[in-house]
Amino acid sequence: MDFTLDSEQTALRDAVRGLLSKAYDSSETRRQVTKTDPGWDEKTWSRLAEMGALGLPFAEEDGGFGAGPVEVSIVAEEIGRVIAPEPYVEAVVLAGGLVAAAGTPEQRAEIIGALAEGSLVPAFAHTEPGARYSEDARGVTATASGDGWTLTGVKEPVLGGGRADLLVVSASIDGGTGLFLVQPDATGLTRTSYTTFDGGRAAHIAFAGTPATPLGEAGADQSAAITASIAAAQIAYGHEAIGAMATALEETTAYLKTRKQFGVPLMTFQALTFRAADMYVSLELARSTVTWATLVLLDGGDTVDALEAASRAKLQVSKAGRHIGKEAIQLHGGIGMTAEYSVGHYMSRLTAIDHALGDGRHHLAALSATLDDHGIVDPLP
Amino acid sequence: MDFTLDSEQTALRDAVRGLLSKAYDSSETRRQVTKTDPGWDEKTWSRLAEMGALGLPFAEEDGGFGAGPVEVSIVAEEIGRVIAPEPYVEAVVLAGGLVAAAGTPEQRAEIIGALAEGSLVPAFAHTEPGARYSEDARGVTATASGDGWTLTGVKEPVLGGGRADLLVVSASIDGGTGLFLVQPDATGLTRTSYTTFDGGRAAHIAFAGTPATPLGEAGADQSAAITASIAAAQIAYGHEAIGAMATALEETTAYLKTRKQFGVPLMTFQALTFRAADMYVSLELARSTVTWATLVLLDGGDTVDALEAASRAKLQVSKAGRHIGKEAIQLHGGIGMTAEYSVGHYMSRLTAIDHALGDGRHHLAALSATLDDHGIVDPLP
Amino acid sequence: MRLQLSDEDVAFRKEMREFFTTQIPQDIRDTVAARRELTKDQIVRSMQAMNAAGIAVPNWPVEWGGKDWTPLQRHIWHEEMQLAGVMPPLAFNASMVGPVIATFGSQEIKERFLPKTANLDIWWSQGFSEPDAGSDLASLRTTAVREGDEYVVNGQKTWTTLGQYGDWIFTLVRTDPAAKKQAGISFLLIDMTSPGLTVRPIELIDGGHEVNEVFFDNVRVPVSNLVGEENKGWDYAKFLLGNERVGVAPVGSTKRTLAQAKEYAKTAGPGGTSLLEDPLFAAEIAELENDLLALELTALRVVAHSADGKPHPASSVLKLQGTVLQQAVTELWVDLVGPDALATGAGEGSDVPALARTATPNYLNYRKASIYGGSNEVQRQIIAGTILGLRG
Amino acid sequence: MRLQLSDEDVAFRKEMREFFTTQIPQDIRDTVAARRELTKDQIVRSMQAMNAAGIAVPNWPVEWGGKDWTPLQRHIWHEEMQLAGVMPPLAFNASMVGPVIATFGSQEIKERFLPKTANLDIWWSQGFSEPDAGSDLASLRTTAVREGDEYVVNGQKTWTTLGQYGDWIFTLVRTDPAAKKQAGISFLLIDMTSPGLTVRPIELIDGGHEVNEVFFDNVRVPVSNLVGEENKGWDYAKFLLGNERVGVAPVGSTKRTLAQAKEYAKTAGPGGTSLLEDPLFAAEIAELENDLLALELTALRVVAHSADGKPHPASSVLKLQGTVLQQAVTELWVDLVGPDALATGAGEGSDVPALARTATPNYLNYRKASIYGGSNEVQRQIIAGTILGLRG
Repeated sequence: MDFTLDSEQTALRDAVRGLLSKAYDSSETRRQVTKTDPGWDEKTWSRLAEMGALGLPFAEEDGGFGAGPVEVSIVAEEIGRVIAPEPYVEAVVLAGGLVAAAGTPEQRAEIIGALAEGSLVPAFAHTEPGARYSEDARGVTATASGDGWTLTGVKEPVLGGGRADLLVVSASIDGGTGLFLVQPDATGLTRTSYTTFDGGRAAHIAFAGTPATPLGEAGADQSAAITASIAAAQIAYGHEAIGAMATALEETTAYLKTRKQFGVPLMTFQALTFRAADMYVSLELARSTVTWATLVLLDGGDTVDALEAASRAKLQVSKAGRHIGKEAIQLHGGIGMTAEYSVGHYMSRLTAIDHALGDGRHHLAALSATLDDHGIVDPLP
Repeated sequence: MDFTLDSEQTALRDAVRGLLSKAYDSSETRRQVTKTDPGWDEKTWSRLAEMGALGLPFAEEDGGFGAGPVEVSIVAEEIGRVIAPEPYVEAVVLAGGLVAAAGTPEQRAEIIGALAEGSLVPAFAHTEPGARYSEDARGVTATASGDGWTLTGVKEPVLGGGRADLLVVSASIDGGTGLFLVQPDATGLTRTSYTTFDGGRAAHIAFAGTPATPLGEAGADQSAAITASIAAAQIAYGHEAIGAMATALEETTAYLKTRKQFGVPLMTFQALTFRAADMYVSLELARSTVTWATLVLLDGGDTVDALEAASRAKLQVSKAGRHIGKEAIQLHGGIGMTAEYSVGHYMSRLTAIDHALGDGRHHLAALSATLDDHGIVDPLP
Repeated sequence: MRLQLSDEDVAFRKEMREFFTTQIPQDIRDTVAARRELTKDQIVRSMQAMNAAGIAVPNWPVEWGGKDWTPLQRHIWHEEMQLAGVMPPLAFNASMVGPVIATFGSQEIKERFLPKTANLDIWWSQGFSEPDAGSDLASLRTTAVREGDEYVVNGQKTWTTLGQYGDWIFTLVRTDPAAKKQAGISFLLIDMTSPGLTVRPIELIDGGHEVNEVFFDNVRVPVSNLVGEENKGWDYAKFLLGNERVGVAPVGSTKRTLAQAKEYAKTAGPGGTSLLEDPLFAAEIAELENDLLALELTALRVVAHSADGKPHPASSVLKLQGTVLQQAVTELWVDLVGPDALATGAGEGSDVPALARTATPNYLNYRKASIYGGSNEVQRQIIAGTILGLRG
Repeated sequence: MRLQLSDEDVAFRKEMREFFTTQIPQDIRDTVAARRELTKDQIVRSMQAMNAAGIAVPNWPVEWGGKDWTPLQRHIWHEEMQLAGVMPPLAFNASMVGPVIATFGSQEIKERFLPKTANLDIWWSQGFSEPDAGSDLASLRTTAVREGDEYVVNGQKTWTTLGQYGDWIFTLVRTDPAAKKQAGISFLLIDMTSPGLTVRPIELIDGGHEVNEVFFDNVRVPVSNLVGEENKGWDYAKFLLGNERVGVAPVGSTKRTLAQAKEYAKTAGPGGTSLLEDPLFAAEIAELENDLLALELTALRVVAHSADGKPHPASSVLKLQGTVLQQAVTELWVDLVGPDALATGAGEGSDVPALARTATPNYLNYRKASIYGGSNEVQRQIIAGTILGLRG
């Protein structure tokens, strides 16, 4: 039972923090980056690649760096601290994680090496209109045709789908859900990218008999890989949110200390400082759960444990993110509403994370359904 | 649309307030009364009868005073203001209301006259062990035997059941739920009275072939009368709770004004005064809903409206009562925990009201089930 | 005590409902129903339709276009408007500067401004808030120095809502720098085309342009544009802010938005199933409906008691709880649309419903509701201090 | 970073679990499981069983019976005890006066008191709080005036928990009336059988007798009962209160109570159906479980970081959130038992389950949790001031 970073991990954190705090030194810098497509900075992405951050979770034989969920969590949290718009969780943890979990050795070598180098940015096309947070794929159908496969249907919103160099697509196959690799310029594929409220990008992607390559064994049900990768991404999102919440709280306390009203600093008003204290409580409780969930991943227990841990983390993050995001704006007053100031963007990003891969309510329902499986919740294996 | 009392109603309120504030001039007086059986003061009950308060909701031809739900609400609210332990809602609104709704003219004349005079205190024996808030009766069975009826089964907890001069008992009959009048000294009836946490009394009442007289037509299903009387009692309880919450808030604000800590009055601490403000918000919102529910009763619309209004009132009162009760104690600090001081008793009484005839969660579930029956909620007929 | 409306009020309600659901151009009500921003033109056409019917400024003196309505009728007018998806008459004109001019202005200034104000021929902006002032309005620093028949105005206002459309701006300016805080402030009307006046947009977190900064650099304003007496502006502002709080709970629009959410929920589950079958959603909606009912009834109680013109002490409850519920319903919308909430920028060809795309911008935008127009902290202060007598 | 306990800690946990589930008399654990108050005798037997095993006062110096455990082991000891339904060693002895005597007392006073304190041969009461002081502990007014070899003590203490069982009471008394607030206070041990000392029960709102007032009327106390130096008592009190906050989150007992509630729920629906099938109950329980997990993990983080003896700044989170959840679970119990909650006084022959009868008294009683031992307002003050640096 140990929640502390070792010296290598601390060095990683410091390096990533150094890089990102330079890249996003102000709210204005981030706004400039998010205003133009693809909504993030290719140079920053390259620097993250140079630092090794993009290959962390992958095996060395696949072209990764053989680190694990803790190292991923460190990067994600630093991404969150400056709400860097680079698609770390989406491209590395989720799309990359699927390739690592389901791909053939050749696919892994080809894709993960390029991803780790920063030269290939994949996206996972999974969410379907009207499907909410379903983990299967019903809106896109895969058909074997000759010695290949084709896809037909629609995915939307696909985070980062407009810029992606390669799409990992879930599709319904006989006996379950398959995964496919699709080139963005493939026949019969149309994609339309648009902005999301947090400064990101998402796309509507339509497949009409679009040629696709099975990821891993052709015709195999990849539901388990999808579920596991989504769980890892949910937990990584949790760390991104922790970083964002920590900054939102720091900015709020700094504001309460410096901003004067009625001739005195705002921190003179106890009703405000007590609310900042409650924000701290929410943050620390969420931090504990999310860190624990990462340790469950690290521990490599069975998938059931990881899924439950991911749901627990996401639920706690949803509650804390809403609480802290709203209060950060309210305690700032009007200035918190403006796009020039930062806290509003933190709330936006927290809201986006909340609704990606299942919000708090969704995960609470999942936990409610398994209530009877245990007497007490014991965090230790 | 008018929420104000007319002059007669104001006079009634002042008279009841005068009587009750004299009878319960301190927390200690109330404690003395609740310590000895039956847990309330027979003299105060007689005075309420003399004032006409016990006969208010009943028709003049039955021996009542022909007033209505508004007058009942006025008395209930004054009861709540001093948390008088007299069983006004239980004996008058609930048990008396059932007799008025279901009784034959002879039964009405006999019972209601005596109730209004204060010489007969009835109780409604309805709640059954393990049945939660069910409105039917499965734990007590009525059997026709010869020209009479007998009851067998158990009712518990029966509020005021130990002191009652007459029991109105719900029992399962062919085709529904019947109502019966039972003498407390009837053959085969055992009753054991005990204290409730709010200073009241409840009883375990067992029937073993106990002779009983049908209330109203023999063998008739009285479910509608039961439901309607319970709704009226739920609303009256709402008013009792409003009175209790108003006093709890008054005591809390008075305490914040006078009590000094760290050399200054507690009201210097904004975090505390803002919480008192939130208590006021809860109180006024609940007051609006409960008053409206009484007007729905007064308006005499169909039963569906009255039941829904009662659920709406009870839900709002449940939320407000928990909020105000807890905060009243917390803002008092340690002294709020003591039986010598009053706010704790207010919280106890609010908790008892919450869990009598359905708590907030129960009524929220009822309202959730009918969500699709309307587009918007319109308070006006 | 009585539940029903009087026959007269029932008839009045019917009349209002008919007017708002038939006489306001459909495109305007459609835009509101789509939870999108109205254009300037739509806002103007909407208010002018009301003014043509004589019901744009019922709270003004009858001689200037007002109506001798009871407070309950004003409430019904306001509710029916919101239920029909009609934007209330521009508050800066109808509730703010209009009543101030009508109450404190000279006959000349009334004639110059009131008819055009009622008809939205002049679009008024509000110039009260300043940077670094926040809820402490009286600490304002914009100055107006008298030179002959003119004031020379210098300083900056902020949070000027829809100031980009403004023709004129009513301002609080400091005319006596020696006087203490609340004294020495005047209420001055300024033509926004005056040289030296510039408007700079402030982008909000939902990406919208709704508020502005207004800069005054030696702006020359005729003394005849002063409302009432010099250095009495704080009194007029207090009068105005008092008006602002009456009927401030947005009950009708929140009810409409909640009903719309419920309708949306019926097919928003996976595969078009109903989310009303999801017990947590159902309970949340049922609780919101109940809370809204409580708020509406409280508003009716306040209305009934404000016949003498003084605001009911509980009116702070309306603003506070009104924004709490308004915000809760915008949050419900985001939860209902789920992952579609991300698709805010989607356009033609998107499979995400239009109402899903506006959910999050509305949610983010409405965080303002508990800040502007007297923050919820100010409302709590008022309740604690004025109603409960708790004075720190 | 690592999830698992070390092999050593796993073994330690097993040992503790076995001890608490087999070596503490069953009647004691049954009483806790029934959510009823323990008798004095049960509390004494429980602590003596622990002391016999050498684990009653692990936080003391080893020479006085302490254990050289890691903070994590102390945490495991505490958790396993609570999970097993065992009351922790009497806090007044084990966590309060014991450590103060061991740290600041003379050798003579240590020998006189520590062994009997560890074995609960002396039952200590706490004499800190006074009427009119509340959270402002330093404003105390009980005086101790030196006369030769004795102090003469006059004044009143209150909120003395279980003072009715007390043999001795440790007090803060004012020995220098001229010194300002925190100075001039001494830490004095007083035999509760001394003439002039009286204990008066305070009834609480759940009807229980748990706290007391203690009056001192010219009580003569030997100077040898002074701990440490005269007028340094405030330092010792701060030390004591610091100890009190460590490991203060009642996680284990709340987890046990919640698990018990879940079990109860399985047959608590109408006709013996399961209330876990009620989606609102299920969601509430699932959320409480998740919140408790977050709290437990936070406690583990704090434990891991307090190896140097200084409390982790987040320890205030534990007290604050710990009581929030403790109270939430007592409220859940009342909701689960429904109308049976009224039957608090039911005895033999009642058809209401025993656990239903104790639900509301526990709910009411635990309102104290957010008040005593540093109210939640004090905890927020500490978080805002000490952790966030927000100083009014």
